[in-house]
Amino acid sequence: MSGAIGAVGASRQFTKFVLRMRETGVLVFLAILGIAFSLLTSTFFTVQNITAVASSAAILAIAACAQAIVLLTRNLDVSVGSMMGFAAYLTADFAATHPGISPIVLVFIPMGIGLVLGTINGLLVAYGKVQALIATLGTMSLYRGLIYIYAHGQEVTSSRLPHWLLGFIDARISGIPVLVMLAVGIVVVVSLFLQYFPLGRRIYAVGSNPVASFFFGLRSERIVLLAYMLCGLLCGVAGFLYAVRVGTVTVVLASGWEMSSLAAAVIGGVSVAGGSGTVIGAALGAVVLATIDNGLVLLNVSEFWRMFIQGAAIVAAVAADAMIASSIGGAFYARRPR
Amino acid sequence: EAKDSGFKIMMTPKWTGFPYFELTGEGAKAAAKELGDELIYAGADHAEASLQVETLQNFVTQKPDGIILSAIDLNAVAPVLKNARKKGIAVATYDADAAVPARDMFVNQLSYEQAARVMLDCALIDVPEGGEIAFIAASPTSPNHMAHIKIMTNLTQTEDKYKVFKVVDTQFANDDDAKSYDVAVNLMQAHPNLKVIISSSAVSAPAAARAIEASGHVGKVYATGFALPSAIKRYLENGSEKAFAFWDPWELGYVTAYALHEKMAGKFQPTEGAVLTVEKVGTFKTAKDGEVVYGKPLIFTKDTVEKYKF
Amino acid sequence: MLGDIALSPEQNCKIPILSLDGICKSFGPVRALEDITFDVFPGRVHGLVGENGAGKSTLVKIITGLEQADAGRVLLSGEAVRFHTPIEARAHGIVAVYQDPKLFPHLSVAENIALGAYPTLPFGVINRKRMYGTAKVLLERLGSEVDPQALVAGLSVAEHQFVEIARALSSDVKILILDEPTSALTPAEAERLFRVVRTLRDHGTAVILITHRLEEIEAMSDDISVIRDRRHVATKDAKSVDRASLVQMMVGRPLETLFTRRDQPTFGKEVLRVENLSLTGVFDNVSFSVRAGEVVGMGGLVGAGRSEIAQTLFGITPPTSGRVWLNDHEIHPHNPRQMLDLGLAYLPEDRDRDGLIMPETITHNITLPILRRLSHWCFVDRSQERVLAEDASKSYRALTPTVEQIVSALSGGNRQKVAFAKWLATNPVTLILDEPTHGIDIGSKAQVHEMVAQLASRGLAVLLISSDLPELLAMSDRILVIAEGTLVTEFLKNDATQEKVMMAAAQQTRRVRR
Amino acid sequence: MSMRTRTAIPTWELVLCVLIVAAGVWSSKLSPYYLSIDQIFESTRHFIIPGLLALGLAMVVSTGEIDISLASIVAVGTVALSKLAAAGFSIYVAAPIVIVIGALCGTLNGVLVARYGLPSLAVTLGTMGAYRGLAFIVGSEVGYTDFDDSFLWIGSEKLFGDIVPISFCVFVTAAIGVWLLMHRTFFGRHCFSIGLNPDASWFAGVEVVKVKIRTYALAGALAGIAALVWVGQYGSARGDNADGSILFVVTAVVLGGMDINGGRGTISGVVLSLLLLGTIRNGMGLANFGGPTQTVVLGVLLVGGVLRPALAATLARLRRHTSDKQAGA
Ligand SMILES: Nc1ncnc2c1ncn2[C@@H]1O[C@H](COP(=O)(O)OP(=O)(O)OP(=O)(O)O)[C@@H](O)[C@H]1O
Ligand SMILES: Nc1ncnc2c1ncn2[C@@H]1O[C@H](COP(=O)(O)OP(=O)(O)OP(=O)(O)O)[C@@H](O)[C@H]1O
Ligand SMILES: [Mg+2]
Ligand SMILES: [Mg+2]
Repeated sequence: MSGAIGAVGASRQFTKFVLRMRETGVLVFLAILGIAFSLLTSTFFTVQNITAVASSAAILAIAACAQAIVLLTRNLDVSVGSMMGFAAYLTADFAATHPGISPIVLVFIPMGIGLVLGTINGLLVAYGKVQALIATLGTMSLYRGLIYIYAHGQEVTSSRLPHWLLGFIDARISGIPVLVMLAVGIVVVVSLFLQYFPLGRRIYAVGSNPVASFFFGLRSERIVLLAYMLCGLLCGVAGFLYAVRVGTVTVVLASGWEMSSLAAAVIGGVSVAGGSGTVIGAALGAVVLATIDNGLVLLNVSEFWRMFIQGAAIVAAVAADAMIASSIGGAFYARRPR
Repeated sequence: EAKDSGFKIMMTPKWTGFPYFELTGEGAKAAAKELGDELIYAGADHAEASLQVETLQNFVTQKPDGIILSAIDLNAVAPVLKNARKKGIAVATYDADAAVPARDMFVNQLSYEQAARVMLDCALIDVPEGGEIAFIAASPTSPNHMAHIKIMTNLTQTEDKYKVFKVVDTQFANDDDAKSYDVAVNLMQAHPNLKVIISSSAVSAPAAARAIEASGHVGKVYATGFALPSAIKRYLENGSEKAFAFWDPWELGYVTAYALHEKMAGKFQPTEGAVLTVEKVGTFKTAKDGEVVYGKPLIFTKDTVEKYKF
Repeated sequence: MLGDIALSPEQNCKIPILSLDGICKSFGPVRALEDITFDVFPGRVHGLVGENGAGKSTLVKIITGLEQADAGRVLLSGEAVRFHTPIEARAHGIVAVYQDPKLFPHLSVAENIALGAYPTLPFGVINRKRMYGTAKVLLERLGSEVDPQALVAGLSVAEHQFVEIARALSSDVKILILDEPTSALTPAEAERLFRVVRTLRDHGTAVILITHRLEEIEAMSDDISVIRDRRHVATKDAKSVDRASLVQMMVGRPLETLFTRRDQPTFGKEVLRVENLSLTGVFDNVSFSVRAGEVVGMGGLVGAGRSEIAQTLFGITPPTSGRVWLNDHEIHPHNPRQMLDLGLAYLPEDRDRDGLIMPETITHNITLPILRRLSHWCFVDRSQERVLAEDASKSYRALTPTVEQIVSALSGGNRQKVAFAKWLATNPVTLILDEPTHGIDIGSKAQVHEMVAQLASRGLAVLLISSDLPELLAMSDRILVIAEGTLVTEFLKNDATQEKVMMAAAQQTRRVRR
Repeated sequence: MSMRTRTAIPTWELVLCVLIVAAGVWSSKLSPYYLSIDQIFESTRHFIIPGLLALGLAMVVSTGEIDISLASIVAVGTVALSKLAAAGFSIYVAAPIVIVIGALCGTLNGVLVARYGLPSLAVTLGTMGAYRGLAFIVGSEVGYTDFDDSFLWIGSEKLFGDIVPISFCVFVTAAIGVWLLMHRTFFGRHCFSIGLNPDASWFAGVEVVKVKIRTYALAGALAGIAALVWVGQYGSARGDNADGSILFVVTAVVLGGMDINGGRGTISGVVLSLLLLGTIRNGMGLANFGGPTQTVVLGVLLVGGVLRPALAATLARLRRHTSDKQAGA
């Protein structure tokens, strides 16, 4: 018996190694992309370009991080883009009509709005027992429709936004854009929360095995609600940053981001089946997408190929993730019908 | 045919909720009001060809006298419009045309060539010495953007005035601001000597201007093309950009509704060479295929931008 | 085997720590429990027995707050309590290990154990070092060498069980409830577990032990409560009951002797022949044959690889090498459909997961494997389907009002009968039964045995996998013993004894683990 | 007494029927143009393409999977048709080829999902982009519009005294076919049993992988048919065809009572939900409601529709209450 257990112990070591690979996998992919683009173009591997890629990825990284939190609980949020748009438009409109507003107050507006919207999603899913896809599909239309009605055919242009706001986002501290620092900071904080705090671990637990959470007595409703609230909050922040970054805030802001955030999370190794993956991975997934975008423009590849390649990258990422999962598999994976 | 006013006109833009289209709608409504017509403005909230066809079908059911639209997919709307014309409904397109047999007239804000020239002129104001230019279009399937790009490319090769420019790239941003922003950044990375980014999308041009400002390329790269003055005021005022172009969307809508009214009242036939007189605005010639050229480009600079309230 | 019962000090037993007073519970129209009343004392092991579906697990759920009783009270040290989640129960020192291990596969072993009350550093940060340390200590106490940092996803079923038990012991337990904790354990592992249980008991913990293995009840319990037909029958001091009276209380009738095959069987020609069948890392060079009318038993310890052999023959996991003949034709099993068409059926070990579609009706379950045959031009003949299901339901004495009943509403025994009906509807010539009486009450068990005997006398070749040695010995004409993936010996019916089979099964052979 | 047996009357379908009638009444109040056979049939046209996709998606969903790439497959189909038309093939050759191409795209999804066990949402999110990219790459920039009239009749002509669009007949035929397939044949039963428990289905000899791949292939083939209708209706083949319609399709399937986790739901429910959505949108459209209002109504409807389980549970509790009382009396 002990011999067998020894052998199993060795395989555990491997398991742990492979598990760490989940993020390393994305990193390796990123590195391959980077090397390929560096060899193919002279412009890719420059400080300026890398900074540009990082800034492009920053907001998507936050949105992907938001999506990932919900995915971890074995749910899904397709209202991400609408929440971003909602928070962005209202905040921008408010800032435009109240030019004297203090920065501190302003930052809390999108967070508050996101929190409210996320709470509505969470209540529907956790307490209304509505399937996540359906509930958020509904609120996606609802939130977006409400922005349209509120905006009444207007948009908030950059000239109406406070100057300090635009200046703040454009600023760089020792060459690193503030936007990138903010994104990294947010992702790291969320990641620490998920990895090192009991509540964060319970978010994983609920998604890992809902039946077990029930038997264990976890208040999974509360935890799922919390995940949606966090998601909403992060979307509020992401939407706000998006608005300030682009300068012009329209009613369609961030539409389609439900899919981009999902794509980034999936490429980053977050499992849509819940319980597995990290927000760092999701953020890296956003960087992968931004790198592909950037590299293909540098290579002057047609837009169409970009769509195709991104799609293929998602499938490849999912396949790789499944391979890893089955290699750590054991009892939970081996019995899938073939 | 004795009718002279009291027509029912229905109008749909590519999508509602976008200030540009809302302005054309208001212009059209003003014209209708002055002429004693009724104008209904409606449409889906995102640009999807099948939704636009549905809207048009719903229009036809309501038996209006005339329909005004800006087509998302010139061919997709053709069957329903042909059907409408069969029922005696007059059809006018503006901003983006539908297939020729599907409509009576197209009120073109600027002819493709005119548009191309205006944008290049703006680029010349930005960098008189010329250099590399790149384009951002909505998508390869948007006919006007692609035509502008083709003509601009041609002009830079054939006309001395524009020979200072060298076209290096074309990218697509789907009329999406974030995408436009990123594409602009990527273009600047891909072409270190890039001088001007030109876009005929009113979404992309301001986003590109913002990208230039934010990425610290002010003074090195310029964005120009078509944009609403409200969206680019900031950049003109703070000196990071020098010139953009557009036309008066309100007036475009006004002229379109006016032209359609005249057509329905039997006072104007959009045949080649026919002249349309719009009170207070001016006279417009008809080109071939019923194309009424509105053709009043506006160039906004630091000094003129304040004048425009849209 | 599980001898040396250490009696607990008498003085501890005066005041009950937990009293159940008239507990009633129904699930819609299904009555699960009626008027359950008994006391549990500190420092004693309280055995809880009853047939399948008697309501034992439901009772556990009520005590720990997973379900709410419709009527009645739960008294903790004389005070009425009502928990809404197991966490609350745990806070009061009541911890349960539920029937199937329910763990979080993506979390580490230590986290699964610590999830309820993470040790924390300032600011609420998890103290990982302490967490791993505590887990290691707990697991070592159970004699398990599972690495606390390993992910649960990679563990075996037995290891799951140990993690679950370690979790139960991680908090301060006053009342420990074990619902069939040994069903996935080897006797040695079970003994390790029971040693810990005895220590706990000796330190004053009250233990409620639910198991279908009566030997375990006899060896471990100080008190025994019996539930029959969702009612409480009796609570007795363990010393005052013998097995016969216990069984009589459980089934409400005198103990029937275990069914044995009386007729002298005549065997037909060889139906199934297996030569050198191997699946890398699981089993090696297994060869045997089964004749028509013969019941071949397959014994071995849990995890020996018997189910895997059966499933390989059924086409679930194709073998890495070896040859199989069915009715003199060589076949290459790779798909259950193919095997069913060839006349081989397999009653899976995990009835609720693999054997039945729980939210479906009895009819739909029974006809699922033969739908194609019941169809004309792809269209299912629904009247024929109904007739077939009703016939089957009658002949297997599944006591339900209608075949339109949803299977999940049935008791374990009736579910097993539906599963039987389902596989027999395919008209197999060879039938592999994997633990057909696993977790079934004694009444249904006898019926299953009778059915197996009938099938064999009708000329079916039966391969019977069972961990229940008396059953194996009574039912089989020949017994194959599998140990660690190899066929170690074969006994004829008359040569086999429980001891011999056990000895063979416990042999250490070289073992390739995957 | 028949507790926990299958409910004989599909209550959700009844609710949908009531809602459709209500929506019809509402629509006729909203617009005087609504109540006309011609008008109603004409308005069905806009739901044929999402409807065909919804039928396909319903099959996929019954097995517990999802396919969000269907709208992209339509684009692949239209573009393929345009290439075939340009190469001079007749519609009778081109149409089957397009349907096969659709089926092949679906099969690829199916193989990735079923054979390799990848999560369907993520996989089809990927192929959604990839197929659309492919449609653009093949279709090139401008798209194709010079279809011969023989390519257009399926989407433009009408039957029965010039009232019923052919595309509507195509949809009805497809709906009846899919209904029969899912509710009367063993294939459908296999699909639903896989949705409820893939392991037990596999042990019972249901070839899970094959069945799932077939549902994907069929959904793809229906998307191919939708592509034919698209070209017929709009006369245009471009890479962006049917872009953005998948959310509506998912809405229709879900509102029709298909359980997104598989195993439950009916095709008639899906058809009814399409009718309901169609009626509402038609009415609002004729009343010239703004796009945003329509979007909000759709969102509210969906959220309301999905609170259905909670609602149904409440209803069931009430019913049990009354029946208990009766039993007690
Ligand atoms: N959630 C539920 N809904 C409906 N009926 C249920 C539910 N849970 C249990 N039952 C029914 O309650 C009865 C008691 O079940 P329970 O699981 O408590 O029995 P048990 O004694 O633990 O049986 P076993 O020995 O098989 O574990 C059974 O008839 C079962 O079908
Ligand atoms: N899904 C699985 N993943 C990994 N290993 C498994 C899996 N199922 C079984 N095993 C391992 O394969 C070996 C054989 O298991 P199997 O279930 O076939 O044994 P068995 O003799 O039938 O036992 P039982 O009496 O429990 O049915 C064991 O070592 C077990 O741990
Ligand atoms: Mg039980
Ligand atoms: Mg077994």
